[in-house]
Amino acid sequence: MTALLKVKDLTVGFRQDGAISHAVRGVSFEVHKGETVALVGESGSGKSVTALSTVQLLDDNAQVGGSITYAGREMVGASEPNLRAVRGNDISFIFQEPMTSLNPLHTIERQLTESIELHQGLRGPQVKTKIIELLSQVGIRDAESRLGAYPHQLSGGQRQRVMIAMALSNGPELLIADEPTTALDVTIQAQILDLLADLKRDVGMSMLFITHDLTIVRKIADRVCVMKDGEIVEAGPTAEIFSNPQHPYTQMLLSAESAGVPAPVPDGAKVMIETDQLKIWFPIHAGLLKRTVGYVKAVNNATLTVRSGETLGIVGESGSGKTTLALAIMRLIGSEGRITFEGTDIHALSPKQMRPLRGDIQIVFQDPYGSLSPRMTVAEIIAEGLAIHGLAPGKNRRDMVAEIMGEVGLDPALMDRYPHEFSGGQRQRIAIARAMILRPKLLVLDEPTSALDMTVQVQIVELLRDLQVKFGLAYLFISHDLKVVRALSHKVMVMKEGDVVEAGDAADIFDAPQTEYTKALMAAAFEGRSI
Amino acid sequence: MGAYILRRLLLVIPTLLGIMILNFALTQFVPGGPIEQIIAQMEGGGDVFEGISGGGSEIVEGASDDYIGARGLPAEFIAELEKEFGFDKPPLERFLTMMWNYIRFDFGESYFRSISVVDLILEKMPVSITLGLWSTLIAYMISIPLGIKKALRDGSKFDTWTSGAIIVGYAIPGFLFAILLIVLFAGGSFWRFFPLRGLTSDNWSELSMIGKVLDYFWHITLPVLASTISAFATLTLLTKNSFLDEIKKQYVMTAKAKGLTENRVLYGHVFRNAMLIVISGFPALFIGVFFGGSLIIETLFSLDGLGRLGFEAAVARDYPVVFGTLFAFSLMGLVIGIITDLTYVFIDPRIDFERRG
Amino acid sequence: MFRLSPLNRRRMSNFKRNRRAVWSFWIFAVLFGLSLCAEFIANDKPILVSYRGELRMPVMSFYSEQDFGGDFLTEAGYSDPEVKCLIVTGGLVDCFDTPESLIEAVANDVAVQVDGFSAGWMLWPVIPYSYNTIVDVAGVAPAPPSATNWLGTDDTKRDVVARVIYGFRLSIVFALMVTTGASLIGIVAGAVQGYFGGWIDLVFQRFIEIWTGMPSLYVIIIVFAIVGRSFWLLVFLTILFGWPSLVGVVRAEFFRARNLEYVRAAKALGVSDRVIMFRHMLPNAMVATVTMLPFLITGAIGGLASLDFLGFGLPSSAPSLGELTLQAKQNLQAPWLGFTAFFTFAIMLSLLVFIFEGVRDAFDPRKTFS
Amino acid sequence: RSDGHDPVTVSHGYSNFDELMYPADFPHFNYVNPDAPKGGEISQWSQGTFDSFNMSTRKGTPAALATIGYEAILVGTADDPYGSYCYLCTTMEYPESRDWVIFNLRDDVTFSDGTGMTAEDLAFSFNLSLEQGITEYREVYSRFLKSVEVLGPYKIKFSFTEDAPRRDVVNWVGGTSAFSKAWWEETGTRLDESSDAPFLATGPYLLDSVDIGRQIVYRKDPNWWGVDQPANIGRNNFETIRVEYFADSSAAFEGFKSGAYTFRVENSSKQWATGYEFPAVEKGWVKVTELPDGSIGSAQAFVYNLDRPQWQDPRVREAVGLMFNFEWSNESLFYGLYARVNSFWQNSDLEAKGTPSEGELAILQPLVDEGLLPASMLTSEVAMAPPSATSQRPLDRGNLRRATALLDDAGWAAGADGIRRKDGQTLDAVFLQYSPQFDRIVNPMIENLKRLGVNAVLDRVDTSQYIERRRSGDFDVVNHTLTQGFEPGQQLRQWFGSEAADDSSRNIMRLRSPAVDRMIDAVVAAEGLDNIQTASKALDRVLRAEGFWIPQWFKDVHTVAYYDQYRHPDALPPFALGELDFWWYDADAAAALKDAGAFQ
Ligand SMILES: Nc1ncnc2c1ncn2[C@@H]1O[C@H](COP(=O)(O)OP(=O)(O)OP(=O)(O)O)[C@@H](O)[C@H]1O
Ligand SMILES: Nc1ncnc2c1ncn2[C@@H]1O[C@H](COP(=O)(O)OP(=O)(O)OP(=O)(O)O)[C@@H](O)[C@H]1O
Ligand SMILES: [Mg+2]
Ligand SMILES: [Mg+2]
Repeated sequence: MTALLKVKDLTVGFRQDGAISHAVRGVSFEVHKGETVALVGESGSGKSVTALSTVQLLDDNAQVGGSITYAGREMVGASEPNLRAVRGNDISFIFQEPMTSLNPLHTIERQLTESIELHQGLRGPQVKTKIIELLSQVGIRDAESRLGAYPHQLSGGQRQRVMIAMALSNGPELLIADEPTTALDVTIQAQILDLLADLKRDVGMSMLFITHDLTIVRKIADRVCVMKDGEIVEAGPTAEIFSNPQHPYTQMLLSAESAGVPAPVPDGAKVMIETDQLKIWFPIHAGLLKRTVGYVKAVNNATLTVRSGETLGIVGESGSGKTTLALAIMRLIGSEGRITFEGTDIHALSPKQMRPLRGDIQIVFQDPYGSLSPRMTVAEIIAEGLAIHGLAPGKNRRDMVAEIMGEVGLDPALMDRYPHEFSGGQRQRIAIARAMILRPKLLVLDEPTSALDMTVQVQIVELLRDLQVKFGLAYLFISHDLKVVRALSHKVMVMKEGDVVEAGDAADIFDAPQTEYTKALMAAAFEGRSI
Repeated sequence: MGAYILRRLLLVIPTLLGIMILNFALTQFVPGGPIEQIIAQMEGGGDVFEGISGGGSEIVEGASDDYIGARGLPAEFIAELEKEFGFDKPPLERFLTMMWNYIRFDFGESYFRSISVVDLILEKMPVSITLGLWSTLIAYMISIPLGIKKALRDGSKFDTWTSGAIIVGYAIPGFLFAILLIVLFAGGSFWRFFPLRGLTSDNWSELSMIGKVLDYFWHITLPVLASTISAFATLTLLTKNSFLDEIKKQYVMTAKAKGLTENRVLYGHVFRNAMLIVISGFPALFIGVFFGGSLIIETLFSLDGLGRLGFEAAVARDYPVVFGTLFAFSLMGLVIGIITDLTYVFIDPRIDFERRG
Repeated sequence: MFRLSPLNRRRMSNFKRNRRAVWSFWIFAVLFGLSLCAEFIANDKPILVSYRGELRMPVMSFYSEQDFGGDFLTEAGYSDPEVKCLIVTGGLVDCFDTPESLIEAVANDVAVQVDGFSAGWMLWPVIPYSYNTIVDVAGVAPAPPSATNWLGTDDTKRDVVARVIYGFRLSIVFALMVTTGASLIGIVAGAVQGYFGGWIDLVFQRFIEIWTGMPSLYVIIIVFAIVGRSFWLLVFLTILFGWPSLVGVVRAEFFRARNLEYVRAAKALGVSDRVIMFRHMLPNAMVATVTMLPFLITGAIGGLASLDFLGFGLPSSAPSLGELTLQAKQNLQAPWLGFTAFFTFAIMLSLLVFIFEGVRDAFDPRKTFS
Repeated sequence: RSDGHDPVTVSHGYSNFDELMYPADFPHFNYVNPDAPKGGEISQWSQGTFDSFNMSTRKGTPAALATIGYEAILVGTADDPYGSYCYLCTTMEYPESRDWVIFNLRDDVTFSDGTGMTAEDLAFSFNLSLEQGITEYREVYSRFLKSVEVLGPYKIKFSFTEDAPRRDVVNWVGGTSAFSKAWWEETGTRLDESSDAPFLATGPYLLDSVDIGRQIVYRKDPNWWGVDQPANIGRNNFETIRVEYFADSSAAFEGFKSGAYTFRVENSSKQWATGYEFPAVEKGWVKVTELPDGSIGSAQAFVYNLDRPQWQDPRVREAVGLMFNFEWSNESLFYGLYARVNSFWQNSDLEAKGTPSEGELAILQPLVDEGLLPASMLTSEVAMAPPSATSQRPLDRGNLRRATALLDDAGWAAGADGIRRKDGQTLDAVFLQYSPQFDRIVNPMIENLKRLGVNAVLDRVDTSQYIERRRSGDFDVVNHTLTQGFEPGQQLRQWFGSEAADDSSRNIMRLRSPAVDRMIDAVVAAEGLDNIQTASKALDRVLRAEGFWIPQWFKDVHTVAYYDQYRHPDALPPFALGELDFWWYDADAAAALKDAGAFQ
């Protein structure tokens, strides 16, 4: 076996205010043909940076040292045309943040067509057939009708799948997948992993797979490299690492797991939020005049109640309307139906009347990157809410920011950086910090842990539980990670294609699912675990 | 969206009416009118281009003294003129008549020439189209790629010296540059490579097809050059800065990761994202091509275009021309405004015009 | 002391790292600062005069010729040899006959043995002409550069350097005010329209359409005819007609940006509309504005120039750069006029473009310097 | 008067005074070269554009030389301002009262389409301009004309009303262009609409080609009826006359440099002094020369608005006038090309000089006796524009001192800020202008005025506004050209008469002087050239003493430049440059120039 990708003594530093901060220090590993190497490790440890440097896609302010060879060709310092020849065709990429990685102004058909035409020379109807096939493979239902959709009209998981389809469209030799399944529900995740396994088997595709989900690692990786603080602390065959971890960090990582159940809801807790027959339909426009020709029925008749100190977990298929529901409850998109917060009907409130309530209702967006103003520093972003809601007048805001950053596991020294200077997981924690610093009464969390490694995830879950007990917070917790849902939720709601298919106490749903869909979901989640 | 377009189209009417009312009302207060202009002309003055065309004498020819019974301006004469121009009627009536005529697309006749306003505009169009078309074309053809290149090489030597060049181009007052061109390349002191005036040669009608084309380009080289020179700066820098903001975004990385060529990435992906403003300016630009005018360049190269017409009409108080052109151009402008807004949506499908906030 | 937030410190240091921008800024500041005290640099009145041992500042206050022992109750013409002589001799009557020789005598320390003699002196600005001083040197106007007139004289025989200094001040003050005024209004209007959309946009856009349909030339003529010509009026009118130019682009940018996720996030945070517009969106929608600003500034100067050109601007005695350009065109035989105008414009514009490039970079979160 | 006992004169020409200069059988005009060769082309430039060939309507911009093909019954000469001669006629008859005039027309005059011209055509032409001519003229003329009668195919009679000024009537009807009745009726052309070609006429040149807005070429009519007429000998020598249009004067000058046109009358002093050093001049291809001009110098001046209180005191006017330093302006701004204007008849026999002559005294005396004029008028020298002692400095201290004395005298005292005031009112002088040309002239004067303590400003506005303000009297000082003609008469009332002061485009200064009115009566009443000249001189003297103007400058030469292929008679007549008329083409010189590559 020859090494397809060979990384040797890779160092990456970012120039910042004259100084250089090192993100990757002396990383070496190899990916052989037909092999899957998993890169796991702490959030912010340099996984994404390592991956991006293989085909030189880092910002201009990055300084790359060491050597990266692909099929014998040196990549560090290679010319654009040479890199171009490799990119897309030989090496395909799935970026960590699918939300921002798609061109917002091109339809998904166009984005997919482009790759296919570029590398396969197919034209016209052939391409379309191929695209539809690809999209179905990654589990997008009714693919043909979604071709004309723009990225912003897709759910997070759908966008991620488009990214995957795009990466796979040309049958790459090496697939670099940076957390490709974070936004996918377990069934689709399984489908994707099967697809990848097929490709590996049939065409001998190699993979560099970055993930936090150790279940997946165990399932598909041949070898594992564990990263921490920009270095590989341990590497070896998957089975070996899992059975006999050497490095303390690896040991910690493997043992970390969100477990347990939330503290019970105190008796007589107030109802924080209540919805009644909430309905959100997105009109579909067509033609030059953009006439409405139909609706995407994102949420149908969702009725829910959350009391203070209680967590409602929302799970369900990707694209089933979870995010949409959350946004509607936040009154950020239009909806039909009733929403009451602490007894007041907020559905009828004007945006201005809503504003004072916002301090009490907070949200962590599914796409943390997009939700951070690009030209504000993290400190400003986190502290902004304090000023608006007149909170903590006496205290020094920067201290408060530092404190909350510490709580979510971020280095407070980084608070004057811009959002793009962080890793995916770090950004997610910034978003959490922004919401938590206000100590809201109701917190909507849309996939808040998808980009976090196990250790951090555990830390965050602990934090959420603590705060809930301390301040009686109500959570609306959306996630595909059923383990986390279980660890946090009192009640669970299962959604599918906009409908609430099942709702009830967490224990009931997890242990005795009623509907077919829920059963399948549980099966996929917990079977996968038992692999 | 359909409802929005309809609403916009319907709003064109009150807007246009508003523009006309405002203008009409204002002209009631302008000191001096067409009659004064006629008097000035009779006294041998009244050349509205005097300040621009230059070269005048310090000797002013007075009105001739020797026509018999020189009566100055009899009141009857002025009364007759007032009647001819309709100034004997109350303003409201005049306005209503005018609007009624406009609705039927009757824009009236110039006070100072026996030619309808429409014909007058048509007469000036070739010059305006020539200057507008070629200079915008050249400006866009050069500025956009240049701006993109500068964005890619931000801070490099290339960036610096091209900035210098376009700034110098912008800083040269257009008419000084035009004169320089005339003196150097069309005058009698240095070279005589190019003609001094006009769009075509005297013998144009006798030329072959190719000859005609060549002759045309030969004539327009200098004026187009002079009117383009300052146009690069804003557009180039706008392109550069817009691209700088965009090329580091994540989706650009995706595009690159696909293995697209640099140009495909830049023009296929970044362009549309970065250049909302520039692209949505295209419809207006397209019309601007037909109705652009540059008073001074036209004057220098003895071209008779809309720039001169507009200025002359305003200064000479040729109100039919003033209002006629205003009406036509406003109408066009309003329609273009709608089209521009629609292109926003076309470029960025996320955009809508609903109430938010 | 004035404390910058860390973000602004970062922006500041980013700006400082663009050495060209910093240099440009300082050069511009110095030039502008100097031009603000133009009266002390170029003036036909001395800065300080010692007359019979008494110190006087003609730059600041009015003195008649009689105050120096001369004939007239009207303002002393300090560059007249007679007046010069009166000052250096302490008001000798002989000055009306042989001023030059007396001045020379005093200059050479030849004691003048006449009653009432009292030596005096004058401290002149570097350039002993104001913008409207008719130069007292024989020859035809426009006169070429010389030792007395470094850039020659214009066609009215006024010193070009003096006019450029005053003209620079006038133009820059005009342009800065107009640009600040117009772009503030324009940006706010565009932002409000683009952010809120709906009927606010619909109505306001119609208003702008009607507004821009207004014949500015006529309005200027009318207003000038009623209240008379003045600089401030022109500033006011130019702002009045200038602000819509930025509205379109800002509006478009806001229409786009209001759909972005971070705006939604800010709303979820309860940020007020005003703060969302100006703290979150504007920095991201500022490309066009920042790019256009140097050109808006020079454009304002150019606008002033063309009004002067057409005779609807400032009075022709006012030192405007536009008037200089016009003269350059009218006097092709005097190339120094054209060169001066061109270099003034080019330098000014380059400085502004470079400064604003620095500003842009300072606001660019991804801009890094090696 | 017209009681039939009037002696009727039959003559070959007409003059209000004395003998005609040329006898009936003159061979040719004295100033022409009878042997001038024919042929060749002369070309000139014109500014702006044109879109019409009809001069008689305010619609459209008429083309240059649009009337070059028109002829009238009488023809004037360039060496005699008074006489005009039968041209389309053989003789003319008129009574001493000038109540009517009969022209006996030639029978060999043809229009350029070959048809003959008759009295009917002339009557038609005349009525045409009465019906459709410019309003301003029509109004007046219709009051003067009693009838036009066609007495025979070649005999026409014009009769005049009582009102008609006798001195003017003959030249007026004799000057009407001859048009073809048949042609007008056939084509339905109108005189008050613009026209895209000249009207059918009898003259030497026809429109050859036209490129609207750019170029016009006139070509000699090969069948012109008048080639051999004595009045035409040595004239109309060019085969073609071309006019090139340029919108911009700099471009036009470049055009001349490169030979796009060949004859240029320069009217800018600056261009004249600095522009003519280009290659074609250096190579000797272009001849640059000043030729004498004997016309009456243009009496250009700043005039005061006498209705304004501050100008009612002549001392104030004089003081302000002293602040215009002509010598400096001429030297520094005009390259010394101009001379100072002093008289309304500058440079002519009608200009007053020195102390009054006997004749003038006779006219002035009664007015002095009546107290309308000061007695000093009879003895003092005629008022001259005050000179400045220095052309080096813009301000003459001597004049400043005089002006200061005058203003102090008049009660305008300088305040603590150096500005002069009277009754709390500052001494204002608003110079109203529309031409940017004058900025450089007025601004130095304003600086001088400020030294005098006058609150002077230059207010330049656009033309319409200028006229409006001038008509409504909203100004202090404006520019005005008051040049008078060789035959002063009725029109003086428009220029200087009190009755015209309220609304006239001539009496802009709003002069209301009984003395002047009386003097005008004297000029109008004067008979015979000598008397008229004497009366005019006396009037000139009185007008200049009124001091309502600050005289400016005039030019007493023609400044011309031309490609060295044109020749002119050695002695030019005083009243015309005549480049299109009696200059001619030197074919050999032209060929040499062409060979040398002078034209493109
Ligand atoms: N443009 C940048 N400028 C400065 N620092 C950066 C930049 N991009 C990344 N970093 C830093 O480099 C480190 C590594 O980031 P990287 O994105 O590789 O982390 P990661 O291992 O992918 O983490 P995650 O699992 O959270 O995605 C982080 O500490 C991050 O803050
Ligand atoms: N603006 C929009 N216009 C049209 N359709 C939309 C829009 N936003 C979302 N949708 C559609 O609504 C459905 C629900 O989307 P939503 O984002 O709520 O899914 P989700 O449950 O959050 O999925 P995921 O787990 O993948 O994030 C999807 O089919 C999506 O394509
Ligand atoms: Mg990462
Ligand atoms: Mg979602």
